[in-house]
Amino acid sequence: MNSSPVKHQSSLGTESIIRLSEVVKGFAGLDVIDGISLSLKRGEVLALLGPSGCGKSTLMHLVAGLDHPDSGEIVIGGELVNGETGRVGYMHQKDLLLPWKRVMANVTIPLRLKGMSKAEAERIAAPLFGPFGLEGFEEYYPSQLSGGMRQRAALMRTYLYRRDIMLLDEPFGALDAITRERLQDWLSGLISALNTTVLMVTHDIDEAILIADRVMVMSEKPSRILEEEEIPLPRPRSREMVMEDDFLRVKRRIYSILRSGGA
Amino acid sequence: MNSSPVKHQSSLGTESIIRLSEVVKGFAGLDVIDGISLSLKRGEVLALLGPSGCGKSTLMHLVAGLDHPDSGEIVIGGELVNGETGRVGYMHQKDLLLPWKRVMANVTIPLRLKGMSKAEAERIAAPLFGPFGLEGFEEYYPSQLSGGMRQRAALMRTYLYRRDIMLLDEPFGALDAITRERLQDWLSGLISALNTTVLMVTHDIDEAILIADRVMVMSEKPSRILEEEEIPLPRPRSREMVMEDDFLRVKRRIYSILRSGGA
Amino acid sequence: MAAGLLFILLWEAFCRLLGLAEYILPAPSAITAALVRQFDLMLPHIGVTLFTAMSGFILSLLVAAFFSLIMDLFPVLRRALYPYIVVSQTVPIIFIYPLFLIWFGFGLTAKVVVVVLVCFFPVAVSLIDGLQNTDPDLIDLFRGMRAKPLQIFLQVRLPGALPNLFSGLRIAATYSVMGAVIGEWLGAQTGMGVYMMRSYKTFNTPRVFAAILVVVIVSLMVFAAVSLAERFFLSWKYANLRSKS
Amino acid sequence: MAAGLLFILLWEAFCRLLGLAEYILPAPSAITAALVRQFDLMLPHIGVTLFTAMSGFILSLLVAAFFSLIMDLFPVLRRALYPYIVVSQTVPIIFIYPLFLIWFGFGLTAKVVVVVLVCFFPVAVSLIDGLQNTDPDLIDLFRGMRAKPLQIFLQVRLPGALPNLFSGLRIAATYSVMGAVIGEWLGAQTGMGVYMMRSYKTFNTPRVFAAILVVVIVSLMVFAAVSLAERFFLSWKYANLRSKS
Amino acid sequence: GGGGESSEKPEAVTVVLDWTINTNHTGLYVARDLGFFEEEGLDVSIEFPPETGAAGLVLSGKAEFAVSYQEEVTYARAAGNALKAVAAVIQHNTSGFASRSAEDIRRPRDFEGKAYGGWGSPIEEAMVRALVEGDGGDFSKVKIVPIGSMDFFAATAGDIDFVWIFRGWDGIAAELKGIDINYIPLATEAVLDYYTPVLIARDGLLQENPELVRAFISGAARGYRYAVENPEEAADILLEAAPELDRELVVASQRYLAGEYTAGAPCWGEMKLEVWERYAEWLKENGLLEGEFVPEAAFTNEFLPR
Ligand SMILES: Nc1ncnc2c1ncn2[C@@H]1O[C@H](COP(=O)(O)OP(=O)(O)OP(=O)(O)O)[C@@H](O)[C@H]1O
Ligand SMILES: Nc1ncnc2c1ncn2[C@@H]1O[C@H](COP(=O)(O)OP(=O)(O)OP(=O)(O)O)[C@@H](O)[C@H]1O
Ligand SMILES: [Mg+2]
Ligand SMILES: [Mg+2]
Repeated sequence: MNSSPVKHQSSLGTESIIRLSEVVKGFAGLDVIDGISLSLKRGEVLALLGPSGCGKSTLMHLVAGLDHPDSGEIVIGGELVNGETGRVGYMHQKDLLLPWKRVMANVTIPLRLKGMSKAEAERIAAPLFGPFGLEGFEEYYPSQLSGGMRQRAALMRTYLYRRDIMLLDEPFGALDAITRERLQDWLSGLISALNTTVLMVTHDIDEAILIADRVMVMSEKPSRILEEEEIPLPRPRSREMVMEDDFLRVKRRIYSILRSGGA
Repeated sequence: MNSSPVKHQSSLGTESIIRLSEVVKGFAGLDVIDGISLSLKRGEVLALLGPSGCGKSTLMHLVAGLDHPDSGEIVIGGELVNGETGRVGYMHQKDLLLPWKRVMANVTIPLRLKGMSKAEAERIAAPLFGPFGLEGFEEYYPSQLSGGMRQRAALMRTYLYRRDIMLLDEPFGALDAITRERLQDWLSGLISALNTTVLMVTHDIDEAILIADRVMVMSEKPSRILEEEEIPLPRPRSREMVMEDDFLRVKRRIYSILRSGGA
Repeated sequence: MAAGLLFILLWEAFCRLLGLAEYILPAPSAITAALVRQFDLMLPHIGVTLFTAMSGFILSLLVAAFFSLIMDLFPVLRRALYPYIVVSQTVPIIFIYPLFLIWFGFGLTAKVVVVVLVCFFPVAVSLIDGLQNTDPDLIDLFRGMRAKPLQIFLQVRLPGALPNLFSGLRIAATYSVMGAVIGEWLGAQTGMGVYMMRSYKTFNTPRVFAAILVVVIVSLMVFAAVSLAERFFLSWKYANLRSKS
Repeated sequence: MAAGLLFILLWEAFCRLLGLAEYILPAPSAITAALVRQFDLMLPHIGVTLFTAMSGFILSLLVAAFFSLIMDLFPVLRRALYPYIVVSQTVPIIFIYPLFLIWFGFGLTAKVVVVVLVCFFPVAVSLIDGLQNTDPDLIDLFRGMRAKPLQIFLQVRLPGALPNLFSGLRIAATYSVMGAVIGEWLGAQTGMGVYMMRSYKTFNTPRVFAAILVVVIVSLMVFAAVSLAERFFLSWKYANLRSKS
Repeated sequence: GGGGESSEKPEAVTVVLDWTINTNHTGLYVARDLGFFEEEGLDVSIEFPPETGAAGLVLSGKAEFAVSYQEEVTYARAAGNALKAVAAVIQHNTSGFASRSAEDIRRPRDFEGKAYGGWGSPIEEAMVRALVEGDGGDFSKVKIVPIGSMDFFAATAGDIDFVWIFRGWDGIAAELKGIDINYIPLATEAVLDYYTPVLIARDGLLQENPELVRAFISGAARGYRYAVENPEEAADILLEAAPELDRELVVASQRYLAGEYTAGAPCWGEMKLEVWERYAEWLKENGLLEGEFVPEAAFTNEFLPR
């Protein structure tokens, strides 16, 4: 839509669509999240980085309303939604496809849950199989797909539930470099075209820099935000940038934050 | 051991320790590997890259002797070993820890299978928990570990079986950037110290370039070797190289090969 | 198949060579002869037994589903009810059957209740185990999409418990016909249990064995039917296996 | 607990208000009285029944293990033997028990055989299902380390099948005591089945029900023992659960 | 008959048997199928008993009548249950101890050193003891082996030497199979000549609806008399109801029982007080009966057709 150097200054809304303040969460005897605040404006993409086990997925769970924070507030679209689900599309870290449903039936679950007829749901989903690289696999069972295809199906299901706000927990983890690249590009395009708000977790720093408007780095648990980095790169961002100076400067900074926080 | 620009010309043995010639493999009605030849010298590290589902794991299986090639020869240490196991340490793509054994019992399985007593096996394994980042978790069950820790345990088990020839199938897949970096460095050190021969699969091009002496890129299935690249970088390779020109040149080349072969 | 044939031949030889009396162990030839001669007479009995067994089997599925469901919904009830379900299997039916007759009368009902009592246990145990094993993350996925508890149950937990359920159903299917026979043996007008009892009490051992043979065959048919249903309902599992081999 | 108490109170009230004959359903008070008075007399019978049940239970585990093992090792045998295992469950024991007496004599053996016949089926079915479910990649891992087939079986497949096996063992435990009672009922010198038979033949219904009560309690104890063993052998599963809650 | 208003709708009556259908029950089937019950204004359905017997069903009112035996009635009354025997189906105890003739058991004393195969009930043991000791033998030399429901033929083919049988059924079956047996009737000891089987009803029914009881017994009596006079036809009626039974056995058994149903009694069904007294006394002596038992209350002849 817009290729000014720093996208969020122009096309992002001004009020925040997701806002967390001082969210705390622990499990029986284990402090996991130790007070995290963040906010996303409409159309913004925020990438979360942090050591394994620091509570990234736990935080996603809280934002999705699947769990109650021990304290703090989670506000989505201006409403306090602590423990309330349904406000976001949430792609879990595992693909969570139902093994007994074929791909078409799996991806249309959110539409069917909204009360749509089977025919209508399939009519809506059918044209998406191409862009998601699943054409021809509509009637396969998940077990007959490769890991990458399963992940794409899970992404498609999330997209069909809510495309305006999406939480993506390591969406491209099991993909090979090329497929990953293709989907990253596709997601970037989608985000700008639809003004989608995205909160994503990733372990891939290049991916974070390529897709996100901002990157937040979490500490070891009990975790806090170590640092927040705006990505000052123009959009659309091409793969070639990965080797450019601006990109590398950001990458080096993030690396050093991560290193400082990791144990 | 040695930091001359191109390590294999100096410290590698001259005869090949692993040699595949025209290996072909298919499954009921599906051609997967369509004639692959390669060879590794003692102490060499070869990284395999390729699209998801192209047959990388299948090839590892064949080299490990877990399956018979339909045709072709697999020679390890001068012996034809088609379908013969036990010549290599093989770390599978999944961690494959036994959920009912504690970490110590899991990693000492290979020693116990060789007939070693429990006490002796544990004596050998104990000092490795530090370097593998598992200290203090000896008596945990796998389900109590995070994904990254499980992967390290699986790597440790492989290492305890055979450290001279190792097949590693995406050994660092589920790790966060920092842990991954740490283990990559550790593996590099190990390889030079022990003159270990490594055949590894990875989706991370940086990782391939940092660790390997050579990179081979496979095509979509039925797969062949698209291209073979020597990595002309001096050792030890530091993390900082990732952003240097020599590194980026290699990376760009590999990307272009991958793109040309992908679909 | 071949093993079965060999077994029958050995049995026949055993009976003939040892000159075993019919009342100890009739030879397969004698059993077959009895079966052929008596088949018309058996037919209505077979029908009644099969009907009883099937009614009981289906009912036991419903009863097991009911118990599993409420035990699954209310963990308090699970701990409270489980012992009673175990108890129901340890009380010898012979002694409580008169109570069934008093409560349910002399008709079919009391026999069906026996079948239910015999069959619902393996079904309930396996269904409860199956429901317990649902991946909590799958439930979270559905909760996140605002699915109602019933939708989660029907679309996630129940389908996920089906493989376990079918293990139980196969055991129950095996028991169902025998359960009906026991019910009939305890007192009935018709059915294979009655037929066997009458043959037994008139010392016609070949007929008893012919009747056992029929019971076995009918049981195997019910078992096969459940296995077929399993293949149908769990086709995704077999699709998976097919692609692996 | 509270439900159980309520149930007993209702039962008592039911018997008193309707003036139900002892013949049909003795009141809990009458049963308790009989139990207290007869307990010394019952004790040796309880011992014998428990011994029979436990011998049969352990044997059935061995028999089930044997069948599961060979059916698992030789897929041909699996297809060939499965029907026979099903058949063994559909033959009414009452009618073939005389054969057992002829083959195994009037001693303990025939009763133990009845227990084995009743118990081995759920164990075998669940063990076979469990062994079938081994992750083939785990087997590959061990093959890659040159493990022998027996090592793979003992270290990978069997431990992996344990959760399933214990499902079956819990069912078998439930059946074991009742199996012993049936065996004794069909003819024995001592045991709770004999005690019941005698009480029943002398029309002492409260004693019969007191005996049933004892059988139920002993069964529950065996069941609890198996559940404890499960917690012990599958401690890794419970460790897992603990860390999740 | 008492309830003979044939214009009214017949009254539904249930009678429960004591065992698998056999020739002890012939009269009931004859009365049902030849319309004797119908003529009495009754619509009788015949049901089969649970393993634990039918007395409970009669007491609970689930059935009006049942086939039982003196022992059961005695115990039921001693335990305070209000039921009565209303007719003896057979006048004498036609059961006894049978052995293969090769065992050469000719008199109760010969039981010494032999193995008895039985249910393992204490009464059974007392009976064997009564016979052996009545004949001057030593009961401690008899081996008692519990064989449960194993039949005479299978049992005596093995280690068992003698078994308790019904003369009119197992005994006849042995004859038909050409197996020579020695048979020692229980009635050898007068005390063991008790009534088996008998028809029973609940005391309450006898008071509330004596007409119905009279009508039922009258129909049954006609049925048994018919069986006495026409054993072959009666056997056919029984076989019609249970074609699975062995025809030869039923016919032969029916011929034998024709002479036993009313043997020596003034009319079918009549019972003597002394038989009830004697047997209860014997049970008490052997410590097999507890509670108060009034023989006069345990049976009645008052509903028998005269
Ligand atoms: N339901 C739960 N009960 C108890 N502990 C939990 C639960 N969920 C998560 N944890 C613990 O909380 C911590 C954070 O887990 P989480 O999955 O959020 O980490 P993560 O940052 O997503 O890690 P990864 O990068 O490996 O996905 C871990 O130590 C984990 O064991
Ligand atoms: N045992 C098998 N039976 C049938 N097909 C198989 C079997 N193993 C692998 N395949 C098929 O062979 C192809 C290659 O699989 P493989 O696992 O080797 O891919 P890969 O390159 O390792 O992919 P990834 O990068 O996702 O790990 C796939 O299409 C897969 O479905
Ligand atoms: Mg996570
Ligand atoms: Mg792979």
